[in-house]
Amino acid sequence: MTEPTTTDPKAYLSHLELGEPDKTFLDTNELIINMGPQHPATHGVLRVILKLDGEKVLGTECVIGYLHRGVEKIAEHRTYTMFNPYVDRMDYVAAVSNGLGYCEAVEKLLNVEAPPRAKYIRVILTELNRLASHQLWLGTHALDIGAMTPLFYTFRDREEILKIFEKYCGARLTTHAFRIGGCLYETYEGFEDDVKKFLDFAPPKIEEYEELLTTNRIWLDRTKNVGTISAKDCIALGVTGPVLRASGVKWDLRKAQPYAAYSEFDFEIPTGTNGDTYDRYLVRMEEMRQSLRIIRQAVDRIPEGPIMAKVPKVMKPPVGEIYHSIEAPKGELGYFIVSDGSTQPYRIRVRPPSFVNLQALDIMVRGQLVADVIAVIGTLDIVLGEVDR
Amino acid sequence: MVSKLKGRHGTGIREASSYLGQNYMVVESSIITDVLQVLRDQEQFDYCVDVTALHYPNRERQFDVIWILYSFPRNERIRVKTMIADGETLPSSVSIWPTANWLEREVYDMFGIRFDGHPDLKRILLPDGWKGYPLRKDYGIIQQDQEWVQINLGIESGQ
Amino acid sequence: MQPVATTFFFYFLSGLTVLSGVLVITRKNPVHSALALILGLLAQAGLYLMLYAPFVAGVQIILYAGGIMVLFLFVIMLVNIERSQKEEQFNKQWLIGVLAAAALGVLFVLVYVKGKDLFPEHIAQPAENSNTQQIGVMLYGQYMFAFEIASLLLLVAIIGAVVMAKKRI
Amino acid sequence: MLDYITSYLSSNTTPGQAGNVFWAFVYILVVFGGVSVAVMAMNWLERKALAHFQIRLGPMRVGPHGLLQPIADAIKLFTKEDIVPDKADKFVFWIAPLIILCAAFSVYIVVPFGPTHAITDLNIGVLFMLGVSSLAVLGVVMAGWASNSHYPLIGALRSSAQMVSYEVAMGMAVVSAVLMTSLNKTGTGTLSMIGIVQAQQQQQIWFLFKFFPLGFIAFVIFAIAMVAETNRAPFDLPEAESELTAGFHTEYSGLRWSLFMLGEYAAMIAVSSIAVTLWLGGWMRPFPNTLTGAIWDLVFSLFPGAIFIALAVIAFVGVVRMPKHPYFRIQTLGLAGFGAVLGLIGLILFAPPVRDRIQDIFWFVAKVAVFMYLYIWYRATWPRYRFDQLMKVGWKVLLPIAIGVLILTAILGVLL
Repeated sequence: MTEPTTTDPKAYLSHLELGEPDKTFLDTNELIINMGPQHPATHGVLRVILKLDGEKVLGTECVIGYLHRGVEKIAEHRTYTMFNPYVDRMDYVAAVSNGLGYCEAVEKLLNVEAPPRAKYIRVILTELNRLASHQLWLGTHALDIGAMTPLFYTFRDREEILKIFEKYCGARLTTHAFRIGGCLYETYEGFEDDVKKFLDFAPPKIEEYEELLTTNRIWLDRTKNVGTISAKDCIALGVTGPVLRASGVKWDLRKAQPYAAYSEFDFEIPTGTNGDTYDRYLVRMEEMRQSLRIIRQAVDRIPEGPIMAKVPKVMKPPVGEIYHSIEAPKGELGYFIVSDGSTQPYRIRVRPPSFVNLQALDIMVRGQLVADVIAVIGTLDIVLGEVDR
Repeated sequence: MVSKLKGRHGTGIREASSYLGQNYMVVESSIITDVLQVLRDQEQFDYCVDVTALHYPNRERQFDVIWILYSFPRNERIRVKTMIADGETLPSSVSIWPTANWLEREVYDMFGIRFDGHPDLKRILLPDGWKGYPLRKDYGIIQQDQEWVQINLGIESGQ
Repeated sequence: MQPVATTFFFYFLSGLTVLSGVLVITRKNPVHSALALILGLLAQAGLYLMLYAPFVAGVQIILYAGGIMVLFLFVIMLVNIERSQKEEQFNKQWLIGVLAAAALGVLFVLVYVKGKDLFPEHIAQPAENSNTQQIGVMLYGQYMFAFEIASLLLLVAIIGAVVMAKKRI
Repeated sequence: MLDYITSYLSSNTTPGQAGNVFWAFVYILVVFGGVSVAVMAMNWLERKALAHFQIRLGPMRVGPHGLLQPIADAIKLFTKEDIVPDKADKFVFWIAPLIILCAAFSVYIVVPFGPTHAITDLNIGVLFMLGVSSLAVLGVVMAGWASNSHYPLIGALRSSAQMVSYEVAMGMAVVSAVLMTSLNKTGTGTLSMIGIVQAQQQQQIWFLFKFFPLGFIAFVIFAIAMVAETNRAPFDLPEAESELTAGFHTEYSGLRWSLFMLGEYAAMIAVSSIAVTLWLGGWMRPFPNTLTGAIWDLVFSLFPGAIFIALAVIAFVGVVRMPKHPYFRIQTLGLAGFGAVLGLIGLILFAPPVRDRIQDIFWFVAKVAVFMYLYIWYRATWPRYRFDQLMKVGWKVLLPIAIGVLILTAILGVLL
């Protein structure tokens, strides 16, 4: 095991099987540069070592772990309820869906079923969170490629969603809104009409983003067939979420293995055709609209009733193990929980979508130009809190 | 599907049952790669969701290595588990699913289980010079690689 | 329009050109010598202006200072020059250098003294219509053929450059 | 001495041509002073307009509606420490911004604000302008080289390659405009800027509309090339934050950096004033021949005064809407004073003698202002071109079209 304590990138790139470039008449030597970890365009603390031939990227190596907080180790020393807030800190942009995944996994372990009203509230909040996550993605992605204005539009609209979260559970980003067995807080009395007001407010705003970017000549140049990845590669590399759907695979956990009342709503799964940055952009824009559709159905048909199932104060799930995954905005987010009958889980393994999607960066970027690396990192929509855990 | 596998490998398949509706298989570590290969080719488990490990310190074969697989055509999940002792190595499954590359690197980083045949087995999350494997049960929660912290960060101790 | 203070400008500009010529040779850092060369070229453009040849002055600025010198600087920057800076500037043959300079000096003096009729007596007068028209007429009229040959040569040079630089055409 | 000065007042040529050094110097002071003020105003306008594009307010704190923001920036930049990287090439590091500034400002010698209002009227005006704007590339290259660190060097190489390649397209477009100055086979074309505008006056048509599609296409090519020439908006790759930190002026700080900014804005104003001269009929008022007659002249002459009065009214509306809180008292006073000054200027501009003289300069400046707004608009909407796309547009799209337009203009010029 090599011990390259130096930050010299060449030591890292030993494994990249890059053939010596054919000895050409003008022998331009390769350039190896570090992009990151403090780089304006890497979403968080990601260091990418690029091996360049002039402008073209020959190979990349991602050095991660700068944000590693050892969440899985901590999980082994916390009870199930105490670990709940940690889950929000992983993918801090889509904290609500993290919480949903974890609570449902433990509920499966305890063989407890959340009451229907709690399920509906969970669906509404998760879809709102998906919309907020996609909006943040669009703002920062457009900024990386140079378009400054969408950032302000998307953040203005995201503010509305965060206001609803704040009214509901006091926190805007890492909400810790759900508990094992259902939701802790009953919806505040103006909840339905707030959401309804948002549902009328949002669609024209999404049209605005489309107006700004979809037919923008330079946006097309910068995203059309950049970072293309085929469906076969996606599946082989375990890439999930909008990136997989943009490559043409019509697969969404909300439809394939429905959880938390998703089976009761009808919505389509947008897919792209040739899996390039533009298709991923279109897929995510369409997903925003589908989320709105789900929220509308959920708000109209939200049932009355209790919001918390009967769950023992001190949870001692039976010995056994469970794997439960949900469709987070970035892809398939899975929890593999092993319990040994005590109040503290024996092992919690989190399967983060960003971590696995980032692996595809190398394939998508090879042969592209340096400027495209930024665009591809943006379109992968990775959040380093989730990659490093 | 399990009977077909049992026919091929006889005693290799220790146990195949399901818990809470999720079926899993425990397989002898020596034949793990062909089982995975069969699962991927014949049984269309083309998507390797996750590779992870468990540490039971007081068992003679301490580590459980678990592959969580999913098949798109059959919309079905399965977990394949194998038990190995400390210091034993496992053949890497990167050739079957490229996604296992980073997942196995993380298992190595956290548990110290080596996968031979892995293209680039080195730490992925922890800094390279780090000694010790955190997710092992005997690795205390506040314990830290003091020496690495002193050299690289130049501070007395992390806490 | 009667020119203003031509003598002052003339000596100033020619002095500048000579000075920058010397600088080009003596500077250790090639970038500095390139800049000195640019300064010299601009001073020459000023001299052309004084000879009522604005077109040539303009072209001098665009082509020389703006185009070629930029490429000089490109080349100097891309080729790492640490090696060349360490070498000893003068390689002990200054004696031959001085002799050559003296011989050249003598030649100039002879030309100036002997060939009086070479130089026109009167100070250059401004042409009737603007100088650019004359050049245009001359270039596309009398010397049309030479102009075409020159452009062909340039074309060949461009294609050669492209072939050399591009690895895979 | 005195008659030397007054003698010029009667003559109707530019001071440079009249060989009158004193008035030329006065003109230089006026123009360069004007440009610097314009740069300050442009700085404020850009930040406010960009902000309002992006549904935010822009600088509001320094002075009423951020009006004192440019001054505050200037003071900050002057007082900021001026760091020079240690192994940097001191001399080249010091001279690079100066070259860019000289290149940007010396274009104004040729820019005609009015039939006699230009510092001088070189008969190779356009050629001089092209030559000087190509000098700016040197400044950029030297700045990148002098800060001897990795990213500025790449940024400098990239931006100079971009400027050089767009200069070619720009030159072609300009030549096709110059071709239009000569009437059919009789008149001889001219390179001098004032000559070009006078040609447009004689032919009673802006070159934008001459030989209809050609003039317009040449204008569009020039407009695109000019944006690329000043490294702005969609072509601002060299200072693309996401890839290379900040292009060639990364290592500069304090006063030196402000020189770069001054140079960039001055170059923007210079290049757009060239576009106005060549295609939009320099100081001619719009619709010179269709809306002729005394009443129309009167109406158009009122424009400058009307605009200043309108600004004054806006300022007073701002004053009225200012919150009543004591903290805002100074700001309301400031804004009221500013509004009063604008109103005063507006009234002066209505006075007949001033009105006629200001007419040419106003129309020229108004057209340049339109271009400035375009620059800001581009910056708000367009994402950034990738470097190879940028070069592709430069060489493969703009240049062929420019040459095509040139040939067609030549043919039409001969035939018509």
